Amino acid sequence: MTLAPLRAAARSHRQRPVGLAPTESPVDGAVLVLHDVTKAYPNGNVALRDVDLVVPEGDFVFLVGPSGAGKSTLIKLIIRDEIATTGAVILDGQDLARLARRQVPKVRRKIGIIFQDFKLLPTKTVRENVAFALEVTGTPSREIGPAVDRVLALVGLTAQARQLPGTLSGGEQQRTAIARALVHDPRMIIADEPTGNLDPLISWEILQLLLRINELGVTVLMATHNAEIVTALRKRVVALEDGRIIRDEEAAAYHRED
Amino acid sequence: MTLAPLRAAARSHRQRPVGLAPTESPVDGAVLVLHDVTKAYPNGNVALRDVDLVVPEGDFVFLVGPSGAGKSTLIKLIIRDEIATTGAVILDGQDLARLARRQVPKVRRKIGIIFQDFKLLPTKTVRENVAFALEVTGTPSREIGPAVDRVLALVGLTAQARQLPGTLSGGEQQRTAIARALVHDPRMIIADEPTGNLDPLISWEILQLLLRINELGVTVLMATHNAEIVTALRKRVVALEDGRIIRDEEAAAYHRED
Amino acid sequence: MISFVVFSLRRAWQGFWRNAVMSLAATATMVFMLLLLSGFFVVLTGLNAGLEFVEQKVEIVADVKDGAPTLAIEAVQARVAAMPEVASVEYVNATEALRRFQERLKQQGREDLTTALDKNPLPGSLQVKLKDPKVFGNVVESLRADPSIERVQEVKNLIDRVLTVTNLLRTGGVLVLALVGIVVLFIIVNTIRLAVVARAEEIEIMRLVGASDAFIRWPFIFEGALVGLIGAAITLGLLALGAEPLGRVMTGFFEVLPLQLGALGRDLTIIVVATGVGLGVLGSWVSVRSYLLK
Amino acid sequence: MISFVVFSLRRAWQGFWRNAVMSLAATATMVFMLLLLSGFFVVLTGLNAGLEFVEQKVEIVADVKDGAPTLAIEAVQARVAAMPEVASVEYVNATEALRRFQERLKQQGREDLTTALDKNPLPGSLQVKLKDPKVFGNVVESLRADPSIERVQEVKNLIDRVLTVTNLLRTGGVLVLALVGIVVLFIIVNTIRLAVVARAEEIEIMRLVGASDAFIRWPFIFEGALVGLIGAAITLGLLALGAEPLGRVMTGFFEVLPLQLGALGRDLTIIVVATGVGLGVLGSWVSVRSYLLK
Ligand SMILES: Nc1ncnc2c1ncn2[C@@H]1O[C@H](COP(=O)(O)OP(=O)(O)OP(=O)(O)O)[C@@H](O)[C@H]1O
Ligand SMILES: Nc1ncnc2c1ncn2[C@@H]1O[C@H](COP(=O)(O)OP(=O)(O)OP(=O)(O)O)[C@@H](O)[C@H]1O
Ligand SMILES: [Mg+2]
Ligand SMILES: [Mg+2]
Repeated sequence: MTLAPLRAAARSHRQRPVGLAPTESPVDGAVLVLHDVTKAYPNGNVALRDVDLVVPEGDFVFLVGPSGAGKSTLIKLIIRDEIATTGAVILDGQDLARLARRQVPKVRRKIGIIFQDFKLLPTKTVRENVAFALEVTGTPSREIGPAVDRVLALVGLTAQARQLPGTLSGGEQQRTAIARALVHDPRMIIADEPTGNLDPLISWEILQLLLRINELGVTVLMATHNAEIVTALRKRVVALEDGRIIRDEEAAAYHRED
Repeated sequence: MTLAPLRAAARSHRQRPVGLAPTESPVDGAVLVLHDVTKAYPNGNVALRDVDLVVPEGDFVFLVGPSGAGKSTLIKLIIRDEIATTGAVILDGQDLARLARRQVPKVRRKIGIIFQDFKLLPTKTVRENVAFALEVTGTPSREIGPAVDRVLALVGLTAQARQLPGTLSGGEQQRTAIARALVHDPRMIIADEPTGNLDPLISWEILQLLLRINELGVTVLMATHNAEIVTALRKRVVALEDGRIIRDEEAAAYHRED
Repeated sequence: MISFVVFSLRRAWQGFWRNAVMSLAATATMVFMLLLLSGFFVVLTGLNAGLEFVEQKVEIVADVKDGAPTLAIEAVQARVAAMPEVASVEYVNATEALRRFQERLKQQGREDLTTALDKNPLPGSLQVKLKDPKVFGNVVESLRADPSIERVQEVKNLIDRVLTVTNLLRTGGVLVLALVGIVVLFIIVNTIRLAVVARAEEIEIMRLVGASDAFIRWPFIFEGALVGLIGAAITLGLLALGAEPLGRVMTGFFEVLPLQLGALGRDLTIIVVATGVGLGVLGSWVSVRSYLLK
Repeated sequence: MISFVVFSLRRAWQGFWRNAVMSLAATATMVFMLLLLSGFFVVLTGLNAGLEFVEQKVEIVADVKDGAPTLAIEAVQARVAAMPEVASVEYVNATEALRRFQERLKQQGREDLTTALDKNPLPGSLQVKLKDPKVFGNVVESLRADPSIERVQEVKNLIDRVLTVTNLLRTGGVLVLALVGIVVLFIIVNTIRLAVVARAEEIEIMRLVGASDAFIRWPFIFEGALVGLIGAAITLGLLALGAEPLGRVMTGFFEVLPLQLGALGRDLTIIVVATGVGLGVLGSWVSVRSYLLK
């Protein structure tokens, strides 16, 4: 793996004791760097505390932790749905906290987002749902058709392209959502419990797909409760608890193994 | 177990070949009887076909099956959110298909319903959310306080009674929902993937709670994808696939074991 | 039953204030609409009063022959007064006619030319008021046939013309009022629906825990009524504030009209409150209905 | 850029028809409101024209002394006409005055008493029209000081009174129009918000996939403009249908008013279209704004 040195660097960064002065240069080759991030919601809930995280290009990261640990909050910071109270969230070299509002859409196109509840438009076909992501970002229409076909082939939905989401299985709906997330060639896929609504078989199917996408060079960050999958895949695991990162290991399991 | 004979009767009923004339008398002691139920949605999707199911009083049933198998549809028929296209859905002796619309609320009070997404009112405290279920069904206000306290103690939320759902963990929110489902002493608890949003630890916690409630005599029917839990608990498992019941076994696992 | 009403009222009150922005928006719409309605109602009432006034002025004027004997005139008067279509008959003799003419000129601030006259050029006349300005019967013919009557002024055409206009104006007014009413209904329903949509989740939970339709519906209906009531109260307050200065200006010019402001005020209060509450209730009913039908 | 406009227009069109019920409701509200606005505008224009007509009628009348020499009268006339406040001065001699009086009587269908006169009781007079009925300068004083003038009619008070009323009515009219405008704005915004709320999911997805604000906003704005445009078209159609029969009835009674129906029609078209589209766009803007701010 050519990514190994980068990842080692990333890890050494992660193991830096909390509270040091902020590093001036973002870690080279990292798609995502969180530095000393704290997030307090307006009502006073502190969802994240002093979070440091470096995700190198091409990494596959499971984000685990009990309910309320702050996984979804972390993801919202990365997609700039929320803004960190303190600290820096640097995506592809840009600090999301200092980003002008009108720059946000451009940054969002660098990531693909997948949710537990698919978020498909029920009145559009699979094809239209995927094309929608390109249309609304101003892609010239002649480029849309080929891009959509390519990504539908990738997720294996070419045959279902003309069906409405309501006529699809949960797995097929999630694959549609993944196709939509992939269609403008993101550098990173962010998934918040993508298998939460799916049965074990289909969950595995979705994971296989995400792994294949990762092999194509796309970084994947996935929050999940699915212990079986996390433990079986032996990927990098970042565990949150009470808003803090309590564990960050390569080739790890869902639960701490000591 | 005093329920064994009933359950045996139920099973023999289930094994009756499909297509016989409907039994005139509902199975004695059964809270829920589905007889030859078919459900076709207006758009033509057939979600359930020839489903026969008897759930005796006090039973604990896992409803499993791949995505799109019809689990949620079955649950919607039982809570009379949808009406069976053909066949009878008999809850506590009443055929839901032949129920007048104005009788529906009364039948709903015999069951407690739990969903994956909790469905709590964010502006009400835990206590108010639970009390709400009694208020809107016309319970005299002097009875509401004691009933709510009793059920909050049962689910272990007495300390959090004055908190808003937003300040609770997912497990606590789901326990609030369970408290609400229990508060008017239902004969049966219906849960559609109650642990879908929860991490494994909290999922187990919720299952423990449902088992305890079941031991108090309340029938529980739970749709789930959580193979680990289903297999570990060795309860009755009803497996759906493509709208048909393909397996109905006591003390079974998530997957078929032959 | 009582506890149900108390519960519904309490929830209506909570509901109103929980989503205060939406409720106040609905109330403001209600106020605007009720003001509009009131304006139309006042104008229509004024118009109507004006029209009735005009209609009352319409009468048949029969000039009496110069030198006709008083007895003969009185006989005609009595005969016509007895006719079923006639409300009253007044005899205005020549002197009185001149005096009235002079007075009218003075009132209008015009040159009084009659002072230059050496003899009274006006004839005496019988002024006939009809019970219903539309029903003439054969009053005109009967007068014309009398030997002591010089001529009967051709008022029928004038009356017809006036009546056509007044009826047209009246019908138009009612039509406009009805149209405004429909608009108001439509808009209030939409506004309240907006408020109900915002609480769809709550309604869904109520249905799931087995609340009966009444428990779901009535809090919203009371809430709609509350919007209507508050809207009506504000509207009446604004009208009361505006009525005094406006009335002062108006009376100077329209005192000729027999408008009873007291009765108008009472009618208006009833109409505003009834419309406000009615629309609020109807709006809620329609809005909640779609949720209950599911 | 072009493809952006095409995309937005296409989506606006789809959006309008996808949620046809909501869109048609918004359009219907728009039509009602524009009709209301048009009605107010027409009434206000008519009122204004009427008021101007009344104001124009206001003039200063100076009775000339009996037997004043024509030369002296012409001198006064020229002097007054030269004053900056004065628009025109007309000399009406005694004969002409009587003729006009008789004509007026005849027009009003009243008894002509002047035939019974042996000599003309009316004086000649200078009729002064002011440029601005509010600005008298010292026209009245100047006339009064002239030896050939018998007396100047005290029209100042009357003028003041008329002007007070006309100004009041005008201000009131504009106020009502403004009020109706606000109501219309408020209601249209609410109606369109209802339509936008129904598409909240779509907006959320657009934001998540990285659509820029413009791509989210403009389809809705075009959709609002579409609602406004269709509403305006329907309104103008209804007005055109209604104008003919209504106009026929009206002209009979108001032909005295110098209303130019052509100009009114043009102004009305502009106002209806501009208001409709403006409100639609504004309504969409405001409704989408809250989603984009998140
Ligand atoms: N919008 C919000 N306002 C206030 N507090 C919030 C908000 N969203 C989340 N929180 C709080 O922040 C904490 C972290 O929540 P978050 O949703 O990130 O947890 P999570 O790890 O995703 O949990 P789950 O596994 O249940 O999805 C919780 O205590 C939660 O109550
Ligand atoms: N409202 C609806 N209209 C039309 N078809 C529907 C509707 N709801 C469900 N279906 C279809 O009915 C079938 C069964 O759906 P259902 O939601 O019951 O499955 P499920 O077993 O609950 O799946 P999951 O595990 O994904 O929740 C599916 O094919 C689905 O597409
Ligand atoms: Mg989460
Ligand atoms: Mg389901």
